[in-house]
Amino acid sequence: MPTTRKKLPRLAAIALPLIALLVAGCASQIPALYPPQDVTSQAATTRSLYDIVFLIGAIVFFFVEGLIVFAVLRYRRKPTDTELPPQIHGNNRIEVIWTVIPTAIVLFLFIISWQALNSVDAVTADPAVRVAAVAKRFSWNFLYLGSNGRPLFTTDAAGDGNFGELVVPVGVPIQVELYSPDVIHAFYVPKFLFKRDVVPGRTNEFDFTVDAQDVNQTFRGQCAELCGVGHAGMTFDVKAVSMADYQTWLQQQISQALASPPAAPSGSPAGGGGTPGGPSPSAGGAAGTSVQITAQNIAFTTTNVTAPAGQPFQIQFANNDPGTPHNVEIKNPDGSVAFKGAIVTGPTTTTYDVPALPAGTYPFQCTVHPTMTGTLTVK
Amino acid sequence: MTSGTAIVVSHDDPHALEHGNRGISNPILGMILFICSEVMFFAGLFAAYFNVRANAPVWPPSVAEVGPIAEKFNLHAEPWFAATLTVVLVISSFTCQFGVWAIRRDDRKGLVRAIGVTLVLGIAFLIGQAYDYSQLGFGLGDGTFGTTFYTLTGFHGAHVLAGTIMLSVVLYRAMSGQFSARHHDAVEATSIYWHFVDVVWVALFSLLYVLPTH
Amino acid sequence: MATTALTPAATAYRSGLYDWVTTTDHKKIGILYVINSFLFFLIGGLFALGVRSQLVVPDNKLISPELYNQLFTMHASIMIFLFIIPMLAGFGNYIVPLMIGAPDMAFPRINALSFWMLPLAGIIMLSGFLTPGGAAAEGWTSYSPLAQRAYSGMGTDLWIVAVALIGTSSILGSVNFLVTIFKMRAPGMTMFRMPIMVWTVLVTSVLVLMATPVLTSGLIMLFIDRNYGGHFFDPATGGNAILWQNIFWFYSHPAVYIMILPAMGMISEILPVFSRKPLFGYKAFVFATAGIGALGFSVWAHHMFTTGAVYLPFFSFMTFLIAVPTGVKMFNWIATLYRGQLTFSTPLLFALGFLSMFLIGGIDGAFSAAVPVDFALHDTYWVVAHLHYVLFGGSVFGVMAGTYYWFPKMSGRKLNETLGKIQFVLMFIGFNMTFFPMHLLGLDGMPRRIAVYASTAGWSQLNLVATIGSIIIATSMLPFLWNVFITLRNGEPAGDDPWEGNTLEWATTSPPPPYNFDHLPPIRSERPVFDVRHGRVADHGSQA
Amino acid sequence: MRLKHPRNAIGVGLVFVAIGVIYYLLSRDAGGTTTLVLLGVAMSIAAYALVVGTPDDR
Repeated sequence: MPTTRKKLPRLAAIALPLIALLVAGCASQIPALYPPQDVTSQAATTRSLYDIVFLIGAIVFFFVEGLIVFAVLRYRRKPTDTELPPQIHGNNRIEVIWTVIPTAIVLFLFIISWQALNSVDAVTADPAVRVAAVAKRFSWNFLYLGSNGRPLFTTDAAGDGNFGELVVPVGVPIQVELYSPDVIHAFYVPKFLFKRDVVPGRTNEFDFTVDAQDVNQTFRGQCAELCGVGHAGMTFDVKAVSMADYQTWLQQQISQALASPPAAPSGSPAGGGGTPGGPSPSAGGAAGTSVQITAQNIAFTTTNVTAPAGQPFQIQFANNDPGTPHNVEIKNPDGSVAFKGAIVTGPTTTTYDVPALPAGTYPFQCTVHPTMTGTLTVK
Repeated sequence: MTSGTAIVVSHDDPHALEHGNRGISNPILGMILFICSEVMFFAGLFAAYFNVRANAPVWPPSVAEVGPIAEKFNLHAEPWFAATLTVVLVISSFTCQFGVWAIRRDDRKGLVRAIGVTLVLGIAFLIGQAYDYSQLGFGLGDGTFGTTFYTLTGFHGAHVLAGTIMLSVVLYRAMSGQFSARHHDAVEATSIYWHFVDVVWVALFSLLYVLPTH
Repeated sequence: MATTALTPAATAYRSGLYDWVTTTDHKKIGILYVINSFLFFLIGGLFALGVRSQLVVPDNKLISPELYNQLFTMHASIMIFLFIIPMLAGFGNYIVPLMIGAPDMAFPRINALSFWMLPLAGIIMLSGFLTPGGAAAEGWTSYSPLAQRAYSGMGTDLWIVAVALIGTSSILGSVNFLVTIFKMRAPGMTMFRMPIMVWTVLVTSVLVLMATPVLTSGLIMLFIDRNYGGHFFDPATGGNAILWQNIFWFYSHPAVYIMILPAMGMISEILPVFSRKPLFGYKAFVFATAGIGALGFSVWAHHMFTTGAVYLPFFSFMTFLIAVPTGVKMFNWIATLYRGQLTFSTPLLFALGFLSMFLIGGIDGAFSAAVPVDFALHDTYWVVAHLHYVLFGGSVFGVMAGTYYWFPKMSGRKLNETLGKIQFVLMFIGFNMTFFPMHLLGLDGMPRRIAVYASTAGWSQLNLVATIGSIIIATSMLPFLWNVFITLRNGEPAGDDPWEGNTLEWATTSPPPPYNFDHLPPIRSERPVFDVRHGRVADHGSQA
Repeated sequence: MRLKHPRNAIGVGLVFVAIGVIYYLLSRDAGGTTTLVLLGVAMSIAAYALVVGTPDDR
């Protein structure tokens, strides 16, 4: 048999720049064929899965690409090749082998990725910090939730899209709930090796725990689902601090929020948007009654309202959040919907005609933002 | 031109001359395959219906969710008109098939009669559906119920309309004597399409008027 | 001109424009498909250059975000709906009746209708640029609610109409292919003697037939939502934003196989011819093709892992499984090369490019099937790299291989080999320069579809490399176009069978006469022309 | 050919119906199940028609 030709084939010559590129990628600061160093415990799981997938992928790549290059180098047609090569139509044994081995590999990959998924996707019942992230075109707003699930304060109190940072303590589980009032966005922090879509009409949640060694770092986050012209600018930062620093920051934020309440206190007529056609100062008791509810900064300013039992009444609903849809959805004690007001985009006011309700206590919420809750007492 | 035509003839169906089993003729096979794609078209619409239905806490949506219009959604209360339409369409499927059987016997008069009756029943269905729409009292924009109801029944109605047009063509050709026991692919294909439209309606009727609400 | 039919060497295509517009000849329609698709390939390519020139440096202000979103949306829509899918349908149109020894497609006039819907749809889609809001700008996936009236203009309506029209064209085409393949095979051409190209077109047609109408229904729902106050995808009134994604991907994942299977079929014709060996494991290949098609229907939600609204393990499992039939094909191709006698003509070079690049795209797929890894990679440039390694490294290289392989049959003249090899080298280098760095960018966290990125993000060098690569790809089209031009003017006459082919299209003249064959060789295997050339009579069409 | 028996053609669709049932049991997704099951129906019809409608291979 003739020996392999020494001439460098074209394919190999073309592959060289590629390899050079890879080497350059590893050598300098520009990104490499590997995800960034993980900074959360979930990301560590994902990264060790990536290690295995990458290893298997690399072995398959070099093996199969090697076979191709070998065949190309070895089996060129030579001038002496006048006779046909052996006409091999197949070989059942080898075909079974190259069906079974890949099957085993992908089953293995499926099982380990399922295991990793179960730990990456797990949400704890008692996270140390709960944050509602509201993504709207084209900014983020983070609402820190109290133990009762109601917002303590928002990082975008001014409502101008200038939201500051998502500040989180290291070493403890943090739970993020995702809300969108408009289109689909995605919460993506590359160093978390994680993203989750922010889908209007749907509450997604996930947990992450920042590694203690990554304290006092800031991680870049960005919207990853096309949401319109401002998509590229929809960035945010996650800042990891120690628990002590976090508590200090938290208390500071809460006292700030208390010092400048976002709207008029409970019970009084709504400010801001106002109620044209004459406000009704009373919040219950009188005949032909109407109830005031105001939404501002993704929260109800009025969380406890009263209405008469057994007779229809009206809700004067003021939505003071520009460009943000809200409504009032009253739930029966069993969780079913007793009344669902039309969703209106602020700033605006609207009147809901609520059918007669039997006496009792009814939770209400905003359909778009389930973190906005309150209680309606019917008596 | 003549020589070209000669090639057409010899190539057109070389198998027919040599073999007895020709299977299903090309136009009918094509129609069946097209109907398979139509099944998937309605599969998309039905999937959307089941999806919004499964997501709704109450179906049809309650007064609490969409306001007083919800009271109009109770199609189960008055299914009789739609049931009559269903009967009309099912009968038309039978008359259509009688037409096919007639032309297979080379009964051209029978074909014209049966297709004529089918066409009248099809048009009656369309008029009935238009009348039903005018009486329902809710529109396409009235919540997911209105949207899915009108999209499903509307696209079915569009298919009935297409079917009546095909039936009209078949009727015209039948009256001109273009069909025979050997040569009536268009009748067979139209009939299959008409049966499909009928089956879709029966599924729709069951879905909208019979399937229990929640 | 019909009288020329009996003299096969006559120049059947030197006929007037009117003849091309009114033709129902599958070969002319096939060529129209191919030309039309190449035109849209050039338009889509220009849009891609626009995208790359915006990303060449950080914080670039060359193209506004509004226009940028339109450019990448139209790039993808045109490349998918008006280039790859019709291009493969065009090759199928030309080649399939020839390969099975049929005189034409089953429904020649419907065939012409299918084609002429495409340029119309293309004009409708592109006319979006003339509307006040510009063309569709939601990405080719057109996710709702972004694609709703509140966030997008009339360009989206035009996009919906155009895609629905293309879908209808595809459905009619697939019915035509299926009836042709099942009913019009020449005597002796049994199912398991059909060339693999015919099998892949068959499976593709089934995918088109079953999946495309689902997209049509989704497009109609979107249109109703936008224009008639519907609530299908509107979460505020009981609709479901995720519903659109389910419907869209129920079509669009099978569509990925619609875009690659016929290219695999082309490769499976070219590799045996240029290694002078039969395709290794013909039946395994057929079953692998059918298996990919079947599995393709139950993996749609692997594009939706991060929505939080799908059952992840089911789709992860099914997606991993697709690697098995794909791997079988890859090994079959390599085993076909093994112990062969390879002639490195341009079609084989592009076919080898397909093998080596599609391999990368396929391995990338395993990363995405592993759900937690997909959480990191989804919607980043890594996905852009993956899909281009499949659709460019796979489909486009396959299409180029097929173009060089069948051009002699279509035109009667052989494309210049030197220019062909120059094109291959340029395209191969440019392709890898453009798309390989995108893996790295995606891993580093660069989301797709962003119009600008910060200079501090560390993505500048790789984006520069990618843009240079895209210019090299564009350059590689120049030798090709020049090659076609000079070859059509005075290229080397090809003869009936320039490559020593295996399948029936090489048994007739180049170009073939109307109705294709004066007589057919006996068909006793999947390589009837090979059998005649080498005096083989025994049935070796099936293994084992 | 044994493979081309019309009964087997129906089986082509049953594969998708089976996938649909498994999918429903795992995910409880009504919409996806609908498309998968109807895909099975359409596949069965198409496969049956193609097998019955094709002249026997020669």
